[in-house]
Amino acid sequence: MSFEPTLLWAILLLPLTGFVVNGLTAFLAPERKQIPTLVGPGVVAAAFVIALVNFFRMSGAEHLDPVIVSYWSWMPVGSLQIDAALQLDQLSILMTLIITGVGSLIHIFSIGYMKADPGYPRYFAYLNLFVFFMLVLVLGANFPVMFVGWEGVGLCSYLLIGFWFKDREKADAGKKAFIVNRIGDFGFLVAMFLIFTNLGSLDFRDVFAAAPEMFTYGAPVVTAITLFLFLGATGKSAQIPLYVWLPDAMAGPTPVSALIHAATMVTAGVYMVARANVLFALAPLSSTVVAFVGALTALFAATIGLAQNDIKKVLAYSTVSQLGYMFIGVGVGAYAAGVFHLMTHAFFKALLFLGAGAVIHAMHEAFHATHKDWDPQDMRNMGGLRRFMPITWITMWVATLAIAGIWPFAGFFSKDEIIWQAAVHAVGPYAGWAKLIWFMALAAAILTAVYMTRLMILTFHGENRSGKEEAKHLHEVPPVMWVPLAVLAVLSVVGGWVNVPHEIADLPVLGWIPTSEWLHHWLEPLTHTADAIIAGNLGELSDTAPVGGGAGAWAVISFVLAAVVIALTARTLLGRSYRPAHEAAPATGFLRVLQNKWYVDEIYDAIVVRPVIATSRFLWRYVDQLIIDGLVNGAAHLARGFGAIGSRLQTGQLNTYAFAVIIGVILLLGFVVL
Amino acid sequence: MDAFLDVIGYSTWAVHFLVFFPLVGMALVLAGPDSRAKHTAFGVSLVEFIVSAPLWFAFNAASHSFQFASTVPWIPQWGIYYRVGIDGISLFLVLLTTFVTPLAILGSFRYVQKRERAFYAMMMLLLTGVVGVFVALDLFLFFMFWEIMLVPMYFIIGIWGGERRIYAAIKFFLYTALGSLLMLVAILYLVFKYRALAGGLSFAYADLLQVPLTFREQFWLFGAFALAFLIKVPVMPFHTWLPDAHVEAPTPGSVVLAAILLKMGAYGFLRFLLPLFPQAATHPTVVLILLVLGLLGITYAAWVAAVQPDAKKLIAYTSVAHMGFVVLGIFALTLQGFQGAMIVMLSHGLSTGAMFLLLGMLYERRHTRNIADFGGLAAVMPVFATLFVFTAMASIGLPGTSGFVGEFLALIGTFQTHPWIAVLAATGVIFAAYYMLPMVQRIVFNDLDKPENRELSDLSRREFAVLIPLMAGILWLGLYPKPFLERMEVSLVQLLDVVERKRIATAHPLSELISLQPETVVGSGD
Amino acid sequence: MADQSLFLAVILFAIGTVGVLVRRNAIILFMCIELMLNAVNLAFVAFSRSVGIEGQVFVFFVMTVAAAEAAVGLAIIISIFRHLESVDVKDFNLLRG
Amino acid sequence: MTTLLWYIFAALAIGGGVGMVMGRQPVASLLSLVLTFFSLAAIYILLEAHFIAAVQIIVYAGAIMVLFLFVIMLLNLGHDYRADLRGLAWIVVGSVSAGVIGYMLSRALTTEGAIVDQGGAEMIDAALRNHNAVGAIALPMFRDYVVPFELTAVLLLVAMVGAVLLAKRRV
Repeated sequence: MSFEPTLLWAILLLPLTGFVVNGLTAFLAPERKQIPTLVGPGVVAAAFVIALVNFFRMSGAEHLDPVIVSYWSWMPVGSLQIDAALQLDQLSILMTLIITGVGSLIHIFSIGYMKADPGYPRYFAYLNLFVFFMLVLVLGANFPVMFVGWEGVGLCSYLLIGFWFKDREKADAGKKAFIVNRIGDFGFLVAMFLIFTNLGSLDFRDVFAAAPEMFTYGAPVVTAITLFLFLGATGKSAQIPLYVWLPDAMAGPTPVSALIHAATMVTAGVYMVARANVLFALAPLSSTVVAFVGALTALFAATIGLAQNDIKKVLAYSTVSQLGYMFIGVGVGAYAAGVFHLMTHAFFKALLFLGAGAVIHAMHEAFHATHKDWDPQDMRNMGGLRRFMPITWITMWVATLAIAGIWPFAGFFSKDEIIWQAAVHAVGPYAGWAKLIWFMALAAAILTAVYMTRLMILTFHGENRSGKEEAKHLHEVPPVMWVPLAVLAVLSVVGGWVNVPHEIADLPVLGWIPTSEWLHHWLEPLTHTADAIIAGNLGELSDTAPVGGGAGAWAVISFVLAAVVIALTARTLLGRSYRPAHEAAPATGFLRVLQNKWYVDEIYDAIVVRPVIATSRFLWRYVDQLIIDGLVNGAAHLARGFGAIGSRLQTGQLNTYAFAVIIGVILLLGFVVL
Repeated sequence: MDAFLDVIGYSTWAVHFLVFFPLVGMALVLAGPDSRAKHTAFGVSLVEFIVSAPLWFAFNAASHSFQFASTVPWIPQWGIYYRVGIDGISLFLVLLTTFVTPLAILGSFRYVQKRERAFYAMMMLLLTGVVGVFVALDLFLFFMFWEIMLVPMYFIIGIWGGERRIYAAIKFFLYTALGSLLMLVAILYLVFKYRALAGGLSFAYADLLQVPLTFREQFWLFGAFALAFLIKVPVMPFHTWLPDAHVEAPTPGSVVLAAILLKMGAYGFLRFLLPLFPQAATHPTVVLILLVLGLLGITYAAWVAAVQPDAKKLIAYTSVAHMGFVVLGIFALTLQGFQGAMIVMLSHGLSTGAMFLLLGMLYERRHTRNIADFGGLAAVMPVFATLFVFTAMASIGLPGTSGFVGEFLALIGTFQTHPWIAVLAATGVIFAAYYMLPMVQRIVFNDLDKPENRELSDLSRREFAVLIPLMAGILWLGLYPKPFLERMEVSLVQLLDVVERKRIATAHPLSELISLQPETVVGSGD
Repeated sequence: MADQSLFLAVILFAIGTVGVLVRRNAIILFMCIELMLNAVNLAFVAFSRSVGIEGQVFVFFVMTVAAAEAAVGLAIIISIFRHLESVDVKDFNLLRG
Repeated sequence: MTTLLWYIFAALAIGGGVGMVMGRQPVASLLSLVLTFFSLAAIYILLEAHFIAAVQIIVYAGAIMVLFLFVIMLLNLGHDYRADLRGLAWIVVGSVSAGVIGYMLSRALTTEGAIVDQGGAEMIDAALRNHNAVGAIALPMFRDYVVPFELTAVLLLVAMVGAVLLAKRRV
């Protein structure tokens, strides 16, 4: 049964219209804030409604093939035929729902968060443009169209990180994000070249259909393709070694961090790997690299998150860490699990960021009212906020429990599935690596619980450290901001229920949630080729963890572990007393290394940035100006030198000239006579 | 539209009009007063554009032969005829020329303050020279236009330029003249070779294509032509005239130089080098050398650009990088590569032209080109900042803009024949961000900390009107390049075919070039 | 006699050459040139003894040219003298590179 | 007799030439040169070129030399005792070059077949007999060489105008 998508073009065109309208408002009537207030969230919400209609119609359809709608021929050159085409299928509609759904909530939150900002229309223009490009990314029917969105969201990210461009550091952060992302884009480009040269097409449908026939399992070409694709993913999704831009990207407005740097854009890499699952399934080495890098990033970022004092930085590293989980999922071949965590993470991490935004908003207003120049983002200046901001407090705890993996919150199901999938895929040639990945994922899960609890305790519990006068100005955020928080909190709970594995459903108590592996089945049409490849080549999957124990047992173990860690951390930290940032003693020892993020930025600066700039200067000063221009000018000087020597012959003395004439005469005569 | 064009006999006079109308315009400019010169020049160039626009419709995309062609005897005793015509390769270069020139003139209304009549007369002469180069089908005619265009450019840089204008003008002139001299020698060699075979002199492109050449002859003639074009493009070790010329030239000069003049070198590759000397041009070693030069242009120029303190110089170096993609695309010798090279040329014409116009507008306000003198302009000049960022993004090849389409096609074309070079060249996308973004940041972002910048006015209506067509062109080319691609396709396929047919299947090792073995005569395929 | 005249012409020509090379006074240089011209005239006349009257006709033309040259040359010397107060060619160095 | 006369005049001509080159004062050089010219005129007569001899005396020894003399006097160069000879090196170089030229010319003239007697002497004798001294030269000049003759007239006119213009004090 064929399926006609409803107003597919409108999903894209609505945010674009919003961008145009808000952009024009920014230039022509920046003081008319009601236009962006209505248009900005409005278009995204409308797009969400259309996506929802499509989603329900798709749910009703049977045997759903991907629907490809081609609008115009974009780059038709000989055998290379690239259309401006969109592809609606189970994965893209899911992503569209997340983007427009979470996007609408964040747009609504922004109305309150940004209301005092002079760049209000511009902000919504950028945000709408971002949603547009993000939708292009997930709806594109071929790699180049996806790349349009891929780079487009990078552009919006650049503009939004540097939204307050007057601050040099913020502008720098935007630039850093763009350049680091471009390194990843380079990988994406090369992967496209390889795909086209080997498969003769860049359309998803053709490529994924042809790949299993063209490539043998583990062929070098497909390994190269997937490794280059993954290089692209490490850039966009902030994995080692290209994660460094994401923490800096927190310079942007907090809702931007929620939308772009937590819920949507940074998950594009995961989406891409999931989309290209056939290719990754064919390349076991690449898949292992993906999973291992994910695990390493998850663990590494979690350690940094332990020691950060800036509330947004903690969340940034938490995002990096959670993205690592998603890559573990898609890396070990559990594509649905990766996408599942992508979805739940979008809910609870958006919630955490928006909550942090609410806190910062409140702190900022309080400090602003008393003209105190303290940092409103530093958790050491907060404390005890639960009395002032109860809704924010509760919703953020929901998100914290979700991310830490407490049953029945969303994160429990998605994270547990990823860890478990890493365990069962520990077979085949890279089994040892998979086991290591499993351990690392478990360790990172514990660290997640620790740093998230620390964040909550420092922010909301204990004594208030912002100062007596300031405390009077602290209050809960307006409804336009807390309503999105509440909605996201609900989603953070029930979001995980769409994909409860049957192992858990079989458990007592934990298994009462009356749903099934819906997401798994939903994505099945897209992943079954990859699943078949993996099943055909990897052989029987393991049914126990590397140290023994089945799925159900480990679900209980991880739940209990997370709960115990949260309780212990809370007890330990609640017993301590903290001092505001300016009075706090500088960190020492290992804590200092963590606080300075393992000095990675400094190392990159020393081994990449500085040498590149030094080489550039060298090339300019020495190669260009000294050697090449030296040769050019040298040639000119040489000609001038010859001229100078020649002009010496011009003595101006008649006799000399006469002598020259006579020499000539003698020579001529000599020819005649002799 | 077609019927109307038929009625007015458009195809019979269009090319002649395009070549000679600017000369009429030059006379008009010189005849009028100084104060009206710019308006006259703008009017003339606008008429030129309006007349050229129907080429787009009248051009038959299905034919690879030269259209709108005609031949008039000029010096028939020496086989020199006024032969002109347009095919898919030259069509868009002519249109680009006529499109950019009025904008460049409109953008210079306030920039040029002295000897306006002379300046605009030079612009008109330049227009004739450039259009002539693109439509000439007689090598003598081509060479004449090639040299004619040097003269006005020399004066434009040398009279209306910046502080080191004399140095820059002479450097520009000598570099280019050096290259073209060798080309003249090569043209004459071809002509006399033709006479030895056919009995009469002829400079006609079509005739000279038939001259059979041995591989060694091809090699040397290729070298002579290639040097002229490599300097013009310019490619890495021959590029140093460009930054100086760009920096010193007045805005319209820079715009025309970047948008149009650089294309003449690449046009020469496609029009002359490949079909005339296919064996040399497709020799693996030669191709490799040229690809490496293109690659060097992309990476090296990007690195050097990144540390320039002078904004115009930075953009000049980015031109070298962009043109590196053109060389890469051409010598990939694939259809995608050719198409990519052509699109990069058009895209570079629009985006770099716009960039120079924008920097010129800044210069008019602040009389400095130093990046360090700006900062935070987005706060006082939001329209300028928006257009500036947009242009910068087009320049670094953001998908959706013209730059991406061109670079993508050029690289994918190259990848099919020389994957490693394409991969290395693809790092250009990183370096593009590395040179462009810091400049954007230091000009339009950061704090508005220089008191001189606080009072800057945003773009005037005239300036806005200059830039908008360029922006529209960038988007059009980026989103819907199909009309361009399909008009070029047949000609480029034909070119590829000719090259393919004329080259000998066996590859010659470089050592054979200088050995004295008996030479094999390469017969002309048709 | 005509043959000896040729040798006389050669000798006179050589003397003129020496003069042009070693003297610095512009007027005497001119005189030396006149002497060389006369040597050539003599040669022409001597040749006319073997080839006919045309040799003498040519001498007539040479004389006219010599007269014209002398007139213009002396005018130039006068003009230079006005500038430099000298007829010494050592002082005529405007052409020095 | 004529041979003896020829040698005498030849000696005088060479002596005058040497005297001109060696003379310290311009006027002395000039007078030496006049001596040479007169001797040459005599030699012309001996060679039966009577008309040329007359013109030599009238134009050269008369008009041109007087012009030189006027200039010397006009510029008041009479008491210029500044040595105007070049250095020894120049004298040696000059003499050697002149010697080489002289040697080569003589060698050219003595080469076998360099001078072919076409009966010029007889023709001149006949012409002199039939048309007298002036007529003998006037016939070819105004019949065969009339265009060059007219051109010389133009040349002289131009030279005259040029000389006047150059020597004029202020233009």
